[in-house]
Amino acid sequence: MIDNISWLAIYPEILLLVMTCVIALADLGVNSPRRTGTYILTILTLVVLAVLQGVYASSGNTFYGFGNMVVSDPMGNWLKCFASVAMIVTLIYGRPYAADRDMLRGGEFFTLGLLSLLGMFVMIGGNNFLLIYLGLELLTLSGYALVALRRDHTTATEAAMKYFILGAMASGFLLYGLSMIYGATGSLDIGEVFKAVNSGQIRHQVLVFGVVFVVAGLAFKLGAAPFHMWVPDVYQGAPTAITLMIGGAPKLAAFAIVMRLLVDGLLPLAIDWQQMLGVLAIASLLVGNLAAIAQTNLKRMLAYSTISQMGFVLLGLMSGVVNGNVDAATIQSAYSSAMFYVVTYVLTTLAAFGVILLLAREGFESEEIADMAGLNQRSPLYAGVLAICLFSMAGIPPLVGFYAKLAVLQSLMASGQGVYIALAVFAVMMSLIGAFYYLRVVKVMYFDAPLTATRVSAPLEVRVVLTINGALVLILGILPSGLMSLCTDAIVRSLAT
Amino acid sequence: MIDAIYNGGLGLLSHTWWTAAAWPVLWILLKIVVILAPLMGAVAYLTLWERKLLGFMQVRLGPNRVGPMGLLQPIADALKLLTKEIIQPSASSKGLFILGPVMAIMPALAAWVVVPFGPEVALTNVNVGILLMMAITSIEVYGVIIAGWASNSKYAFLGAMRASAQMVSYEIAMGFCFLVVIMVSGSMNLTAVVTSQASGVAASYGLNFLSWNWLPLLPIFIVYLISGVAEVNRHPFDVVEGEAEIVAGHMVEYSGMGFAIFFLAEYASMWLVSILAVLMFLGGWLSPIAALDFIPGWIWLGLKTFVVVSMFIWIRATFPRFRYDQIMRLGWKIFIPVTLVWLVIVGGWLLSPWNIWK
Amino acid sequence: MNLDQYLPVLLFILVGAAVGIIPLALGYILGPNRPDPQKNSPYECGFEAFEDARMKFDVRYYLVAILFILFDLEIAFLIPWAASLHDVGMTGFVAVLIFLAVLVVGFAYEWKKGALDWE
Amino acid sequence: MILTLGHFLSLGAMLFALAVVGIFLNRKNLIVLLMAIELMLLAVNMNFVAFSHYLGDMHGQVFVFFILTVAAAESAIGLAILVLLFRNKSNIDAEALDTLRG
Amino acid sequence: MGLLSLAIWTPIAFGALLLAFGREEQVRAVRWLALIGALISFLVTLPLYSGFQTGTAAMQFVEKTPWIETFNIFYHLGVDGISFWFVPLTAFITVIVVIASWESITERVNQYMGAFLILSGLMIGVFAALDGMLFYVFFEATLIPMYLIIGIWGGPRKIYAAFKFFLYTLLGSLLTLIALIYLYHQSGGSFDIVSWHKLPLSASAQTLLFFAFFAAFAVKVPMWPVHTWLPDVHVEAPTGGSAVLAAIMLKLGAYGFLRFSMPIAPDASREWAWLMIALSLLAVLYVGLVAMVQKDMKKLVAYSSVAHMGFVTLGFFLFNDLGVSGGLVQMISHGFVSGAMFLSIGVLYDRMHSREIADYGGVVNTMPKFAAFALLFTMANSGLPGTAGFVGEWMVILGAVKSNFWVGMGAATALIWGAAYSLWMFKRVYLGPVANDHVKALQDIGGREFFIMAVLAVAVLYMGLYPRPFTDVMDASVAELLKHVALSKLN
Repeated sequence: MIDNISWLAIYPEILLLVMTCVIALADLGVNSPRRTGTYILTILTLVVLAVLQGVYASSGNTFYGFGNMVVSDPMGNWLKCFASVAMIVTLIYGRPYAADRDMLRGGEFFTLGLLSLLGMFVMIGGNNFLLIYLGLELLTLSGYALVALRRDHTTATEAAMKYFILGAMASGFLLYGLSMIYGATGSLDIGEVFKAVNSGQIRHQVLVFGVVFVVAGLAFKLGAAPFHMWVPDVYQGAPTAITLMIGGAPKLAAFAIVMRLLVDGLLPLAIDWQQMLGVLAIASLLVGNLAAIAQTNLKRMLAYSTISQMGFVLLGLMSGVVNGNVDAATIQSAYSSAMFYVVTYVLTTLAAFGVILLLAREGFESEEIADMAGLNQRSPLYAGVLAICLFSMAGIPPLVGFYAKLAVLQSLMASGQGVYIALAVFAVMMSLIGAFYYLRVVKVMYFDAPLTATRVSAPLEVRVVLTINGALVLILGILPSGLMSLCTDAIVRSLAT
Repeated sequence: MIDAIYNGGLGLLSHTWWTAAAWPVLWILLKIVVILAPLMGAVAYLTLWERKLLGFMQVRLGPNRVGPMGLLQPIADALKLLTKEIIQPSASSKGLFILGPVMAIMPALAAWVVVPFGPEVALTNVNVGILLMMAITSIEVYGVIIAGWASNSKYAFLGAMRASAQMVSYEIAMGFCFLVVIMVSGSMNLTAVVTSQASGVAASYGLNFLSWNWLPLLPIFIVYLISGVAEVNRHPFDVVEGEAEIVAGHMVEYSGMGFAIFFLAEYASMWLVSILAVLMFLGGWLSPIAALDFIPGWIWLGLKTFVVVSMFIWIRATFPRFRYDQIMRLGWKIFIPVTLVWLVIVGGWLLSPWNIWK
Repeated sequence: MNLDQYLPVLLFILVGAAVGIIPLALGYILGPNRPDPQKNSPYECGFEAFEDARMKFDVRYYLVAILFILFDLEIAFLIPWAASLHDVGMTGFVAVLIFLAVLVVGFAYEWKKGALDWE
Repeated sequence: MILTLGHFLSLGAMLFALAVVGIFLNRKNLIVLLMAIELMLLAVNMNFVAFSHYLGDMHGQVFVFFILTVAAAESAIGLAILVLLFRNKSNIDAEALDTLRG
Repeated sequence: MGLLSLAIWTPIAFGALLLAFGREEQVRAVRWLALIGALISFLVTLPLYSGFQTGTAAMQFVEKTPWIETFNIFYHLGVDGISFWFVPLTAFITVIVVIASWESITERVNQYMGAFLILSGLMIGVFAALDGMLFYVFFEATLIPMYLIIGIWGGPRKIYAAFKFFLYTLLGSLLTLIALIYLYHQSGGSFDIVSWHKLPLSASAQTLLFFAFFAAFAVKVPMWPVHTWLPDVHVEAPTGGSAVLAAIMLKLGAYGFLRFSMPIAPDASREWAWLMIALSLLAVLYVGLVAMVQKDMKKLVAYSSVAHMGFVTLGFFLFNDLGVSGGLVQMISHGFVSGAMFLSIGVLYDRMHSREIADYGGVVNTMPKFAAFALLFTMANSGLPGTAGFVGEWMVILGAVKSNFWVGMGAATALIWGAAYSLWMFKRVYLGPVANDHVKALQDIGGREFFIMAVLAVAVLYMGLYPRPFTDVMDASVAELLKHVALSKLN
């Protein structure tokens, strides 16, 4: 029989699965178009999950279950905790928007959201290619369906189609790479793969061949250039609430699988995948920042900005190993910086999209940059929140985005390598370009005259959460220490085992 | 003796390098012919038997003009169809139009490759027999859908859509039935499925037929039979080719030999479904009571299959046609839940102390 | 790899196809071939076919197809389990119960959503 | 001729390459795209099965099982999206996906 | 909580409160609250002066608590003679700005006042920070409120100006960030500025660091040729924004040279001093010429700011006592004088809504009280003895002569330029007959404006006549700095 520790490792997943089923069935009995019952049940579930994961994470224990198939370590648990919180926030922001657009009918908004969260959990907790793949697919399949949730909406379905094609292709790439690694190492277990690779007896070419595909697949999922084609279209085309759902929390999971596959599994090959990550990072920074300038659609601009932000994450990930020397301190600082970056990125993205969602009224999407005109006159609070987010994304202190960039640059510089320093300078120059287009939005919000005098109204919980979210970007900017050491601690503990 | 022939043939032809490879192939082809020839005969005469039996049930004579008691009727039909023009509608897709009937008959025949006609008497006795059977028979849907699409006619298209939807729906129920049978026999090998029915409490008293799967798995057996009827689009599930509604369904544009092949495929499938029912639920070649063991197995098999096939015809004569929504409802809302529940019950039964299949 | 057992399968498939093709070919040879536009037009009830027959069709057919894929796969999953139920014992049974439970949830969901209704 | 691992891997690689080419070069029909995606997964399956067989390790085949399932679910969703797209645009050309640009 | 923390966070807290305050209806309350906040913020800086010990170069009022453990970053505050004066100066200018904007700002008053208070706290933070990252955070954070101030309440080309301001300064400071991280790694994981001073660095590293810092601080100062943003921004910014920008923000850059470039990269500083001196002289001379031909008053004063800041950097890179203290005194006095200049222009602008010199003439006839103050400030701006402007410039020129006669000559000519453009502007705007009906209709300054002008005038005169208190505070630190810079860090 299965031992208790195995069950312990996946209690949250079990809970989530059971509750998803319960909510899916319970929703059948709900008739209200706003789905209040489903909504409350979903939020409750997520809150319990977040707390549960928080408890798991703060215990700091790492344990493996089901024959090393799943792992429950602090990094994973924190990421799951954050993902749950991000999902809560997403649902809170998204519900009024979805309700106005009749997207709540059927309750799939919630059930698919929960399923995608389950996918993230599995991805984050998977210690086996199979599990990671299944989690990934659960997440992306829910994502495809979510994007197409507005069935009568041409752009949404088109975005869904593009997302589907490129997403499926990414899975194909990833799988092909995994199959090569499996063939070379003879195992699907990440720990075994690591041992096999580390033994140095594996044909290098086969492994590198596999790694190329794995990295390409991961780059697709992260949305790094030149595999970014889906990001702008999907961000723009999908209903904003859904954009948030696929642009927020899943980034955490994507980070987790990058960690699991590349670091936990293929660290001895770092010298190979580093270069690829480097190229991806440079391309992402270039493409993301330069293309963002030309955008008039706020969602699309944020999509390109996401690409450039992912470039930074990749920089953090690639800086862990210098010249193939595995040094514990460097690794920790590099990966914790990347984790910090991702977490804060999600936090900021949530708030930014939260404001967009809030402004979108029935029949009006408020996704053009021009729609933000004079927001400060209409609602100083939301203008402030969005401005904080944009400044944070631009990396201006004292906002949390700055520390994320600082951490990444710091770990790049730590190597002392000329190339890395040059990369750091490049990244910094790119973030200057980035600042330009973020500022443009701030300009529109603060300097331009409003096009409409409509007061911005929103349900209480949205206002409260949005304010807290925006404040967090600032507060974590002033006091980033806690989150930073949390990330470091999580990475240290997770890598130690 | 057979081995001797085989080796003789091998010796006879093994002069050049390729004959060593060719002879086994030839040998297999020979065996295939040995299976196919009687099968085609059975198919041909099933049409006659159907008409005769229907006639009997409706208190009339049925065909009795061609040959003694109409026994040459199938041959006459074949010759007639052979000399009819094959009309190819101008709007149709040429290649697919021909592919349709081929895709229909090919799986109906190829599935016989794993059917055992007695212990150790099967063309190939693979371990995944049932799975292979499912795989090959699933291809039949292609024949239907290709025919419907290629015809480029609304009736054909609609008929094909209906037929394929119906077939896939019932395939699920059938799949569950297969599953339960696999569970109780612990194997996907059809020979093993049959032999697993030879033992049991009742069999030890000589009442073999009570040990066959049909009794303990009665609901599954019934579901299988009905699904089988639906699967081959027979009455009362023949709404897909319901003459009153959509003429001949996907076959509406076919004439002559094209039509004949669809017909052949349908009857071959009937035989196949029947023999599978016999193999899985009615003890295959086993004799019903120990006292009758002296009769050869293949006779029993043939007899049982004949009874089941006749039952198909009987059903046709008895029941009115279902409405399409009723058909789908039966498949999805009744059969699937029933089989699911039975799957769980049988699973529990197998793990319980009262397991009778040990 | 040992594929000897499957050679007959391949051959039988070929022969099966041949059984379809040869009579068709014979039919083309033996039967008359006198096409005319009326005869070759698609069958309609007494009037000319005025539009392409490959029209939009009811989405429910499509739904059935998707449901079939999913259920069939789930059967494919259960087959190995069924064949080895004796070996996997209670643990396997419970695992499959969980699996089926999720499936049943999905089934109930689509049932209630009306995906299985035809009228 | 004896089939070695290399043969299977080459076949897998060829299928994969065909699929990728199919995805990138196909400008006409989205259904072909979906098929190319399926082909891609099948190529991967080929790899897994071959490796699994030559390594004498069952896990690869289990993986294939799951990939098949996921591929089915994926194509189900893909087709569903396709139907929606068709209903909205009355067109399933890959080239017609041009509302979102920039 | 230490005094410095209080000085930093009091205005920020008041600023945040103002932002939360709400909408246009409560304008009066908002103004008073802002004034109270600014006053309290200024008052809390006064104990600093009484508690400051002259004669030591050590950091005083030090506060040090861990801030970001992961990177060994501390909340480390402290002032020495170099940075001390800027703390009260900033708070003082903020009070002035709040009063000056009392009526001229009518929309989104709470945001305007809040932005200034927050800006004030952040700038004090820059001067008080002893941790490299803390410094950077404050340094960069000032961009946000300033950007908004220019963009929201600025003139017709405010958007262009705001972007130019933001991106120019961001560009420079991002390179500095790299330099800071580099130093962090070189020092074995520390952001402590004081310990960086003692860090041995190779010549090439020093050169790179020097230019990285140069990128940030030269833009901020601004030095020629990266000064072009300043006139644009000044012209477009609201009066208060211009005043704060000229009075305090420019000093951030100059301060950075003293705090970072010179002590951390002394060898490079000495090696590249010629460049700095050359650029400073260019600023003083060339920009002075440019200022002369300006038609816009604000632009003229902006260019004059560039020229004055040229004196500051010139003084610093002379590496002698007079030069450095002169530069520092010049910074402080420029804080008063340029602030006053911009406020004077603001007074006129509020009435005429024009800054064109040509639109004025004979203002003295209609606004005698105001013209008197304006004359004083103009004289201070041109560095006439007895005013604040004279002291610093004179010290720098003396220092320059001491190190190189021709440099001193060049600097001295600048005094003439300064007098020329300042006084010429005064003549064109204030003197002569009343130019047109608009000028004729001008009202003289009211009590509030008079108060501001008076306070500033007192400060300008006090500093011009009795600069001892200012120099006393600096002496020890400047001496220590010079001693430090004189030592090579190589080997």
